[in-house]
Amino acid sequence: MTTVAPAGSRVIFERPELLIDRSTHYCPGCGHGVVHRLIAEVLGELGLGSRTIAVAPVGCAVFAYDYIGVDFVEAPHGRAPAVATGIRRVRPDAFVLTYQGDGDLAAIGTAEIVHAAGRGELLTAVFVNNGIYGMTGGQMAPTTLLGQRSTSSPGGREAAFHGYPIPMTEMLAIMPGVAYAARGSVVDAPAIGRTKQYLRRACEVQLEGRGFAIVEVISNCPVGWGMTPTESIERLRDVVAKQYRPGVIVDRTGEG
Amino acid sequence: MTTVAPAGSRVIFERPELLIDRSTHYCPGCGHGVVHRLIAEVLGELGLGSRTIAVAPVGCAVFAYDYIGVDFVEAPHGRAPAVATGIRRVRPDAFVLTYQGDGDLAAIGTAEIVHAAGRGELLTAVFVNNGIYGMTGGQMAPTTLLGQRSTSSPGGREAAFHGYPIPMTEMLAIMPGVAYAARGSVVDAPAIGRTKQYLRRACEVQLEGRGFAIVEVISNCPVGWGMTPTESIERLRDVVAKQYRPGVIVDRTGEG
Amino acid sequence: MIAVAQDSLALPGAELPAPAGSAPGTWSPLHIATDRCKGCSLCIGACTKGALALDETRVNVLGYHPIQLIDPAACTSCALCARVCPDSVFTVFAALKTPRGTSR
Amino acid sequence: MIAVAQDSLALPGAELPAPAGSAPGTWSPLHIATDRCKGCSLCIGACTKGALALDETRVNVLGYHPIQLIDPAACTSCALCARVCPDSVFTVFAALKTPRGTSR
Amino acid sequence: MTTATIPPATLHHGHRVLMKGNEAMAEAAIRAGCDAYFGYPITPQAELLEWMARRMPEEGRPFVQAESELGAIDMALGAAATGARVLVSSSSPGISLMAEAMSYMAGAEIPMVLVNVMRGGPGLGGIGPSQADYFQATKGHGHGDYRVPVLAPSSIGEAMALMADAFELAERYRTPVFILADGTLGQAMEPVELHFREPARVADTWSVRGADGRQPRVVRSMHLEPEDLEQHNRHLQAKFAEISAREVRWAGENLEGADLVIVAYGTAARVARTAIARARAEGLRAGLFRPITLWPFPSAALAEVAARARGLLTVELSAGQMVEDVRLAVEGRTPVAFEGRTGGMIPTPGEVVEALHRLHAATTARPASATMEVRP
Amino acid sequence: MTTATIPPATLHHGHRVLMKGNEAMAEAAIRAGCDAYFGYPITPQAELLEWMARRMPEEGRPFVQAESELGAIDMALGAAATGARVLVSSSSPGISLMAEAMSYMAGAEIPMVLVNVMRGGPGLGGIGPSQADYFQATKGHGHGDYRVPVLAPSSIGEAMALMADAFELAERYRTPVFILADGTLGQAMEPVELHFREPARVADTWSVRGADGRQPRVVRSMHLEPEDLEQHNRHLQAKFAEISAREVRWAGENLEGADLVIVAYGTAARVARTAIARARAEGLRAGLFRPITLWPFPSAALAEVAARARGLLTVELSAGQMVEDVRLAVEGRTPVAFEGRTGGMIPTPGEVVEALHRLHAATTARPASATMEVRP
Amino acid sequence: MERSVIFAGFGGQGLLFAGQVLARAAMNEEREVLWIPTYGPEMRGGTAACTVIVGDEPIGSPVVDAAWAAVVLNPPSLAKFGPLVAPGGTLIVNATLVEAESGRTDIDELRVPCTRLARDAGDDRLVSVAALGALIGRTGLVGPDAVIAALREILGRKHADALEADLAVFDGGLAFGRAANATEERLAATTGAG
Amino acid sequence: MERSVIFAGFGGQGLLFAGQVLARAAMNEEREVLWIPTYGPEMRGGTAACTVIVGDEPIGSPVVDAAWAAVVLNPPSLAKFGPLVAPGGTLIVNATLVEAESGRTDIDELRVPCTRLARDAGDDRLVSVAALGALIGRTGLVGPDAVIAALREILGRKHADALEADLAVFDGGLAFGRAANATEERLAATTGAG
Ligand SMILES: Cc1ncc(C[n+]2csc(CCOP(=O)(O)OP(=O)(O)O)c2C)c(N)n1
Ligand SMILES: Cc1ncc(C[n+]2csc(CCOP(=O)(O)OP(=O)(O)O)c2C)c(N)n1
Ligand code: SF4
Ligand code: SF4
Ligand code: SF4
Ligand code: SF4
Ligand code: SF4
Ligand code: SF4
Ligand SMILES: [Mg+2]
Ligand SMILES: [Mg+2]
Repeated sequence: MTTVAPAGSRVIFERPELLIDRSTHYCPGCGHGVVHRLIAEVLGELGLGSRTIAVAPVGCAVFAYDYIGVDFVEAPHGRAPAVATGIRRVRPDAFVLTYQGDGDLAAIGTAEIVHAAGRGELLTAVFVNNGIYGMTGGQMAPTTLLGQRSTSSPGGREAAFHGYPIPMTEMLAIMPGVAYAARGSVVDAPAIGRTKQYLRRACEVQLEGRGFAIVEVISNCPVGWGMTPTESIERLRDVVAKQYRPGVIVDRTGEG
Repeated sequence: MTTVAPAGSRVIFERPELLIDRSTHYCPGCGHGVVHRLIAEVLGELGLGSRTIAVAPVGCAVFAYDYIGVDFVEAPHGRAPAVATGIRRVRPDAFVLTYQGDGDLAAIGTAEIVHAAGRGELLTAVFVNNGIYGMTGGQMAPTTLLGQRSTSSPGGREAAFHGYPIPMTEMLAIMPGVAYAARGSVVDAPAIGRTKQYLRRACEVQLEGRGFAIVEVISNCPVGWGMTPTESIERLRDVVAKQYRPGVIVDRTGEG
Repeated sequence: MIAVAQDSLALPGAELPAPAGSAPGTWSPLHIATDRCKGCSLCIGACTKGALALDETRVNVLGYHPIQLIDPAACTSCALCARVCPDSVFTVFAALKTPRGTSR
Repeated sequence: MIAVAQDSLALPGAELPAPAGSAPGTWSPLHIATDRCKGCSLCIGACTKGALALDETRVNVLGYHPIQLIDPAACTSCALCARVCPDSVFTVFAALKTPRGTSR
Repeated sequence: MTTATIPPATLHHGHRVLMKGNEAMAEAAIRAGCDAYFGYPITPQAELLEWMARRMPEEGRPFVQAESELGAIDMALGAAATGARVLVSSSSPGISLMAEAMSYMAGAEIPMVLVNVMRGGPGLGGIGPSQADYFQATKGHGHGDYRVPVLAPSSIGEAMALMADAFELAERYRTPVFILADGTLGQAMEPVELHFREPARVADTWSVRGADGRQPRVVRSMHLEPEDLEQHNRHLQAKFAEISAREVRWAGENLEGADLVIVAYGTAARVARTAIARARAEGLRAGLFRPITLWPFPSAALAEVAARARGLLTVELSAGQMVEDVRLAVEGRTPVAFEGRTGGMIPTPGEVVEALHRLHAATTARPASATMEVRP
Repeated sequence: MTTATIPPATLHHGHRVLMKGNEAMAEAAIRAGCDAYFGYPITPQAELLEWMARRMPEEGRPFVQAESELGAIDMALGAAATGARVLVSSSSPGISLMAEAMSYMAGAEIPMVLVNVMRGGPGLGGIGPSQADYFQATKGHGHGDYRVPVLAPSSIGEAMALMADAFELAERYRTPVFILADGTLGQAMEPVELHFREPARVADTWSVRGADGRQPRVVRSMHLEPEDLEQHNRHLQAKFAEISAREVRWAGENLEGADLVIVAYGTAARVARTAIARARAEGLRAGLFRPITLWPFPSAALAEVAARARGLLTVELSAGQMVEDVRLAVEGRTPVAFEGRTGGMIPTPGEVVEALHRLHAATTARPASATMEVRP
Repeated sequence: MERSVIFAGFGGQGLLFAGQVLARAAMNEEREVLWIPTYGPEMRGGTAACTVIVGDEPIGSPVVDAAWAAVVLNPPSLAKFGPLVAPGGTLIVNATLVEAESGRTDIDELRVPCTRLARDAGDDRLVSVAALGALIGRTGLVGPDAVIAALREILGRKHADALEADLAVFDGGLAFGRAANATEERLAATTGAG
Repeated sequence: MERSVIFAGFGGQGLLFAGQVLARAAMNEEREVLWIPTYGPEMRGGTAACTVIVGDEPIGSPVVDAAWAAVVLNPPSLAKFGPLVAPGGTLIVNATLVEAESGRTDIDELRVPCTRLARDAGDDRLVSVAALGALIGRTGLVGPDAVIAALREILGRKHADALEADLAVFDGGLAFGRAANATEERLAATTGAG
């Protein structure tokens, strides 16, 4: 997107080039938009746009390919890490990125993410955890918090009946193939800035050939949570971030 | 099996009643036989034979139902924890036990075991880790050690090509739904005795309603490893047990 | 009757029109792609200067009341709004506080 | 010609025959279900008394040389052999070391 | 979207209420004595799962949102192996994932009801209504020689009634049963007269609940000795033959003296009904043959109807699947034309009327040829 | 069991070697330029994976033993979406697990070759040879309206030759292709003349390898707007029609003047060949019609052959699946009988000869009826 | 005789709800009815629509060749569904958001200031209810009492507060539709299409 | 003319290997051949079997109604495959392990002390090779040189040490088979079955 800068005025912030200039289908206030922008920024800054092959999930972000201007493959629900493994193995020169929601990655796709991580597959995985199945209408996800209501846990999630929230990234982080794992959030501008740094590092880790890298981003789903965007951001800060604490979870890149 | 005791002689050891008196299809020296016997002993000692519903895997132990005298359901490959969840939910009075190999549990069945554990499903899971696909002819399993040869890693497992061995039980243990996780072995009589204690505790944990319990048993597969039974036991002791260390991995039963 | 807001038509490569929401003739540190705005208000919460508000008098092509810069003078070009906006609605230019350079 | 070993026919509830491998008339602390033995030798390794060996002169119904107690006198009824045997071949009785009771 | 306008407490037998298809099927299952539900969200089936999420706990019965469709169907396998009455639902891509377990359940003879609220494919496709999983449901879903009864409702009321029938068939024949509905049936609301029915429970002699004194039982599909597996297959085939002989269902409308017979099920049959009314107004003697069991397909009945007609028109929300069974039923004795839309599109009554006119022209103008041009 | 007696270095073009079917197919794929293999162990296919585990690294090409069949097929989807030539293999239960991804690949038009070394089902079944996944491969595997070419070799040599053809078809039509082999073909060893062939690579305009200056591409099967999805389905159907018109393959033996024609593929066709030799010796004028493409099924050719015959006998290692396509092809104009064994059993030549005698008697004694008694 | 109404507009405009109210009203009159949603490609946001078919026999086809009436609340909906109204049918247009006209001369096109009507009656989000009122006022497809009963049934239990606003907005729309009836010429055959 | 041989015995007795050696020998003679294993239900342990069919045209059916010859190395195999030998066919029985006889009078049944022959030649595990030798000595299905070449090809590269033992055992079996030929009366039509 070309902008006409007012005379004598420096651009502080602009839409990254790799973010296609088109309005998204996401609901007002949805965190996917922020994560998309961060990915576009990082890929642009690292000069990876021309050699990235990204894998889209099944979830609200299935349309990521309409917004991020790189080559994409659409994976079946949950299988993005397997699809990406196939790409990685036959295209050693490509930069391979997966994008998945929490239903996609932490439920149906559990085996695929665990084994891509276990193999230390050279992939950068972006995991947008909004604690809900957004696309299908707000059902409980594996990461839904205890007590949280959803269309499939209408009385709130109960451990004894629905099971416990699964700390997916911590679980993956114990595997030696995982070179880097971090958790960011979209709660406010500073957090978004840190999330961008995690994403950037997770991309570099792949470029350095160090192993599997994953960045979980805790995000909001105002519609699935039945809240206004502002309320959803408050909940993200006050409730969700207390359970899924942002930060670097493991960094094995110093070891090699 | 009735035995005729020599006059005046006490029985020190005999085949447990729940172990059906029939020769097994297992290869000479195979650890599955020992694990079967321990399960039969523990179920017998706890008086659970009449209300146990066990789930057989796909793997050499698919025939467990021919040897252990309790009700059984045969699960599709890897799905024993899902099958057991179904049983658990509709039969609250039943004692539910799963038996799986490492290909079954740690490869194709990853999602099912992670989520049964995540739900804290009241199940007792027996996980026989022999580091190989025994039934299908000795291919690499997720738990195969680095350097180990198999029919699908003929030059030995290499991390960069085949990925790292997955510490499945440690991974499961981080989930709050897991009340008890331990690793035993069949390497010698004392280890077998400890394994039996783990199995017994994992059964009690279910009876006490505390959550998901799993016992991994590192075991030998002489045929899959291309060794004599004796050599395979030596490798189990000298190599495998050094990587997959026996012991209690987590015990959350004190917490509640 | 309330008019439907019409501006940057989201054509790739199209030039941004004059910043919306600012009085004609005044310069604004923000370019706002009004018809991509979904009125979520997250930028309003992010702006520490209270410089933003929804324009309740208009509905854009997506059916939302779009954002507007109600107080251009207060804007410090901190870009907090832009960083939290899920729809990348904003382009932020350095504030012209000092005639010779940028404010930060 | 070498005979095919035939003994406890693995019928559920069948009574065990006289312990195999012991000289006729002598008492043995082990009952061995010979035709379930697969000759894996793990029990041999487990027996600290060296009391067990494969009977290379016979092949059982499964096609293996079965185990035999070669030194009944050395056997302490420790049951280590029984605990490691994957095929639950052994039944172990307390050793009759003292006429009045059991050894442990 | 859950309509959530109907409190279950108001769902009294005999009342007339406005219900969404997905929710109506769910409630019908509950009233049919469904002991457990396992599912995974997918459009356009999600409201069925959501209704169960709310109602099953109210009834004190298990509901589990599984980690995937594989998890759901395998939980169902386990629960049903203990003799419980189990429902699972999904939509096309999710149903594909259940192929292996369905083959297991058919092999192990485990009763269960599986609802497929079909959407447009192939692949991720779309979320509009479709009937393009006909082949899958009736023939080739899982591996091996097996068939399962497939019931195809054409209205929400019928979907509710067939739910009880499905459980009954499942248990009588120890088999999984498919209810094949399309997105329209799942998403639409219609007034339904509530006539709930709970099939009687029959004590079974095969399920596992703990041996408790009797011989231990095994619910299994493995028979490693080929002779045994063939024997088992013979038994299964005999059962399939019995179902084929006894459980065929279909409905006819305006068949008396009908020259042109539309063969259609589900939503396509509703379009056909409207089209037939119009066509008759325009002077065509058209009637409707509506299979209710897609397997066993009502071949004999159709052959009889076809023998009195000049031509058959198969209408489907697919590129042409059931039309193969129609052709097999008539074996060239009556011309068979096809009209279908795909990808979430539904043929309009006008299109079907046109197709009837074309068939009429073709079957009167020139000698009948067995297969008509197929479109699209 | 890997025979491991053949060092690949000795596999020279033109040589005659004794090879196991699974291994021969694997080596043929390598020589056909297979860029990557993804698989998961299962009997009776395991040696194919094992051969690849050894040979692909030797060739510097990727081999991945996936975490499951789902993993394997989805890795294949990813690799093939970048334009790589990809092989996957499995056996019946594993193939069932691939239904969803196959539908995705058909929808997204991704070329790939999938070998099914069929075993007895349903469910876990057994490990003996079978042809009971015919319906699955030719009709209803995944959801939605799609078909994939299905090649059925009948000898190890033919399996090797068809491997190159399969890649060629896959790439020419941008479609997954099935090679349908049964356990016998996978497990047997036969001498084969080595005639390797590597289909030429055609630059494609759709695969993703990084945009690098051009417009970014998406390989996808989703088309959420029903109009778009229908448009896409029309395109797919046109492609299927083209394949049906151009790619039909079959072989005939002793068809000249044949009264009784056996229709059989794969291992069943070999049994049929032996039976026909005996039957001819006993005075029956029997011939063999052997479909090589099961989809597209050689209906027109068969109809022509059938028109000159008194009766058809379909022989399968199943309870009767291809026989439906046979009946569809002849539409009642020639009687069709069936002879099959299931669960790992193979009909013996003697049984087939007897069936020929029965067919002979039935078609000479009484007026031809369209469908013969089916057994078992 | 089956009469079909398409409701279409932005996702947040309450279309599916208005359609449900109409369906329930029809059922309250002991008629047959079918309500069926169609999602736009975006699902989240974007254009949404539903069809309600009212008749005296069980409803046949869920798709219609042409609509007896359409209610369009945003510009894309006018473009998409305007042409689908049967000759002689009714088109209710949300004049607040839609400047364009269908350009058709063979239908009864009524421009309704939905937002204003809704705001005047207390809640400017209830545009669909205003439009529904106008439709009923204009066509008399179902009796207003049946609609009011439907609103009470649907909202009464849980959303008593919302109910009052909905009733008021419906009333405003109804009055607008009736007034238009009274003052404007009607095309001859407004009920002729299926 | 297709000639089929079934090899059957315990899993560890080397049957599949003996079958492969025969198949390769047939190929060395430029004949057509098919080797096909059949697993017993246990897969691990238990009874294993394979069939080798030798002919001059490409082999048709992989299953045979009756076997031209069978080599049975343990008692269950005798029970299962003894009856499958075609009238006039050959049955090689491992006399070391099998006490029973087939009871058939219409076939040529040769009892071979396989373990002793194998031990005498240096490795008592090579029972299958001994049996193969006896089969060839008795029937001449393929030339001994083709078998020896096959053994060299299969074992030569990697298992040179094993090769010597195998050759010796094969020789012993061959001699036993030939001796039986020379000294015993043969039934009239030993080659008449398919
Ligand atoms: C096999 C299969 N099962 C289910 C679905 C339906 N489905 C679409 S998206 C989705 C989950 C979306 O949740 P998540 O991954 O958390 O993404 P979000 O929309 O929340 O970003 C599901 C279950 C599907 N398309 N395919
Ligand atoms: C869906 C499916 N895939 C593959 C197989 C083949 N298979 C049978 S057992 C097995 C793995 C056995 O390994 P493991 O679980 O470690 O058990 P073990 O035999 O070593 O005890 C496999 C892959 C199958 N039966 N089903
Ligand atoms: S449903 Fe949730 S995740 Fe999906 S677009 Fe809307 S807010 Fe975002
Ligand atoms: S293959 Fe391995 S695991 Fe299987 S029975 Fe033999 S030794 Fe045991
Ligand atoms: S740039 Fe900063 S001050 Fe200006 S509007 Fe945005 S947030 Fe407010
Ligand atoms: S954050 Fe973006 S989309 Fe939301 S109101 Fe502000 S400008 Fe509009
Ligand atoms: S009981 Fe103990 S001493 Fe006796 S044989 Fe067994 S291991 Fe040896
Ligand atoms: S451990 Fe058991 S099976 Fe092995 S040799 Fe000893 S008795 Fe026999
Ligand atoms: Mg989510
Ligand atoms: Mg294993």
